[in-house]
Amino acid sequence: MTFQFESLQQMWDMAGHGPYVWTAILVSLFVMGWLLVRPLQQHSAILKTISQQLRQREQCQKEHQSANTSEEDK
Amino acid sequence: MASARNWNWFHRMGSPRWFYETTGRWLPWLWVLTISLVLTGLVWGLAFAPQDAKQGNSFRIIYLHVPASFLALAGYYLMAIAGAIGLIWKMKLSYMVMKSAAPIGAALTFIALFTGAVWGKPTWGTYWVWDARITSMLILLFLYLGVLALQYAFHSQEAGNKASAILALVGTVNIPIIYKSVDWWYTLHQSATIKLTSAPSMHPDMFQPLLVVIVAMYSFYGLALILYTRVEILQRERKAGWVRELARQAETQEPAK
Amino acid sequence: MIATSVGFSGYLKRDLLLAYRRRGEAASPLIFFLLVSTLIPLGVSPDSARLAELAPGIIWVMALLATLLSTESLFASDYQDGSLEQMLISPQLLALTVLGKVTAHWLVSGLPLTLVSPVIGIMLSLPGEGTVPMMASLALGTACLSLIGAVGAALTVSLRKGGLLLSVLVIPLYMPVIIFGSAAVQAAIDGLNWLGPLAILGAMLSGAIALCPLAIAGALRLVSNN
Amino acid sequence: MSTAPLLTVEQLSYERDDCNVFKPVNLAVEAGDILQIEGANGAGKTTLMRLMTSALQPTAGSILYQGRSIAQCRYEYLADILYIGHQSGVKMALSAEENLRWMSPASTSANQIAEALVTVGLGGYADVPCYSLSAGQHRRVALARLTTSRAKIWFLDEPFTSIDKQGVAALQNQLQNHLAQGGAILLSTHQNLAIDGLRTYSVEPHADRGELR
Repeated sequence: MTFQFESLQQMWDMAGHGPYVWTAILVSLFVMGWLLVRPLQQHSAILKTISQQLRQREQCQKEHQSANTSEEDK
Repeated sequence: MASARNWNWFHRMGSPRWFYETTGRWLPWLWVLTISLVLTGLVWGLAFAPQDAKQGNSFRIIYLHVPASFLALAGYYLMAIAGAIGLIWKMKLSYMVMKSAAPIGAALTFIALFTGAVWGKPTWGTYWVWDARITSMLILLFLYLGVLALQYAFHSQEAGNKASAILALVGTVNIPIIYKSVDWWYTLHQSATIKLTSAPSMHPDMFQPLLVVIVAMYSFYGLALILYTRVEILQRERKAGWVRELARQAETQEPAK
Repeated sequence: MIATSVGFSGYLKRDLLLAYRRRGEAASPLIFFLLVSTLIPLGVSPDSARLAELAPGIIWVMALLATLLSTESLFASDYQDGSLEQMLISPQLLALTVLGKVTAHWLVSGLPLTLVSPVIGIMLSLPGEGTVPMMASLALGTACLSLIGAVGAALTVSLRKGGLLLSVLVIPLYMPVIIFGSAAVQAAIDGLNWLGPLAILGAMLSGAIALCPLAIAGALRLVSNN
Repeated sequence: MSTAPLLTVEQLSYERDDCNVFKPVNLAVEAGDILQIEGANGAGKTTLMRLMTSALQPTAGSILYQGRSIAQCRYEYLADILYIGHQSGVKMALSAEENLRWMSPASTSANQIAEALVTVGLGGYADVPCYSLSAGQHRRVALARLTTSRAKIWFLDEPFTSIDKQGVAALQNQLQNHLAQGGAILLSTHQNLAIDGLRTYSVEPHADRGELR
């Protein structure tokens, strides 16, 4: 197994085919990376909204309770 | 009793929570495996495999084109089978897998088409020819888009799942017919100047890296599918206690960072 | 099992009667077919040699679009007025009932297209040898299109704007039909054997008759309820 | 056979998008029974009816017809029930007579159809296309099926909607006749019915539905 090019510059150029090969590779890798990053983003976004909802609800309940107790005080 | 035990695994597998927790343990390994395989395969293919006698360096696109086409087609069958399991056994997890497989499959089909077009330019002097395989791939993309569009057209998650499962199944019956007819149509109209069939035997030095990227693509597909399915699970089970607990934990961890 | 044949013929008769009462609506695919065929010479070229070359494909594409246009309404009004629900709980085999409806659809859309197609053939300078194969392939092919389209119509019946989505779902599945349909016409014009592609269309039709009603029935049961 | 009730519903529940629509339903209906299904708007009365007619598939629980699961005797059961829902299934382009013709059993004679139309007060309207009839008259066309049908169990979802006083009285009579002949009726309505032996069942929304989405 040998490195097929004399330099990295030549590998980038690929005897004139470089633009084609590298566009294909980079676009594909970009799409593949997007396929992995997107679910990760959504994953954390969902967890965040759930915890926000929970906090809001807890707060709501607390206010409700405190309102009840203050009424009892009267 | 015995039969109950035999079916236990099946029901456990149908539990979204079980899936979420088990795959959570696999994920780090799968990330490492995927990234190392993709890197190895691509570096090997791009830098160390010998260049093709006729096509020169442009043939190196094969190292993404072939695995992507492979998984694009296999992914459709996976999606249809998951849909069928959902319809027959009313297994929610199965629908989630089906729903996750659609965008991944569509993206891979796009990659296959795009790399094919870019490969075509230096090799045959044109980005697009109405070749049998290219045309079939384009139709496959349309089939994926149909499933995706149908899934999101319904307000009701359940109706969307069932509808796209049926559509995926109808598509599976049709795929061989479509492929055969496109093949026949192509031989009818084929002009002699362009022949896309590759050389029957490939040099081992070229073939070995191809094998590596195919395995890498399978691993990538598994990883992406698991990630998407986990998102689906959180979305569907957001009222369940364990998901709430998870959300609380994630919240307490975040400010610490 | 007398009840099953009642389901088929009952709905066939009812839908034909309905189409007759709404003749204007039922005729619009046919008018569409005629209108678009006048666009082609205006848009491409009135040169008869060029038209003749394109005619088989153009006629088939237009027939496909015309059938697609009428497919959307196949289950829509039944869904809205509640008769679809009655169909689901009638004591007959749903797949056969559905086949009755699709047959009626073909009789009011595919069959008139087939019968009118020689006129369009003349307008587009289709060579004379192509006429009979064109009618035969359209007769078989539009029946396939009706059956496949009905699957899409059943899947999208509960959606308010299902029309565009329907075409996205169904057109990829239409492709084998158009390939063999126009190939039969082209083969006849080139003096080749056109019965081969026609036989394949026939095989597709029998496959579609066997499988599509099941898919349609399943789709109506599962999807229309939500 | 005689021991099993005509229709039994056991622990029936239905999930829509992972949400239970109502608390599990248990009820039994004998020949000659009339059961009024009550519940607030949106409680799931229509859903329950459609489950019992097998238009919807339940998530859990079972529906038994004369002691057998309706999955086992599906066509027998479907031949013995009649369902008239919110949407009456009346085709606007067809006349009253044509509508009734295709909604009735195949062996119904032309005379029977004409009689049924007279019964619901549409005597002179047999040949009039339905689009020129009023909403109440559409309902009457659908209700004329009660005369031509040979079903044992009637499921009527809000049958009195847009019907005038005389029509309500006539319909009540018809219901009583059906009960006297050994039929059973399940109906949902907000009307107070003057029928002997009327039982009620109230559908209670499931706790799931109060949850935040």
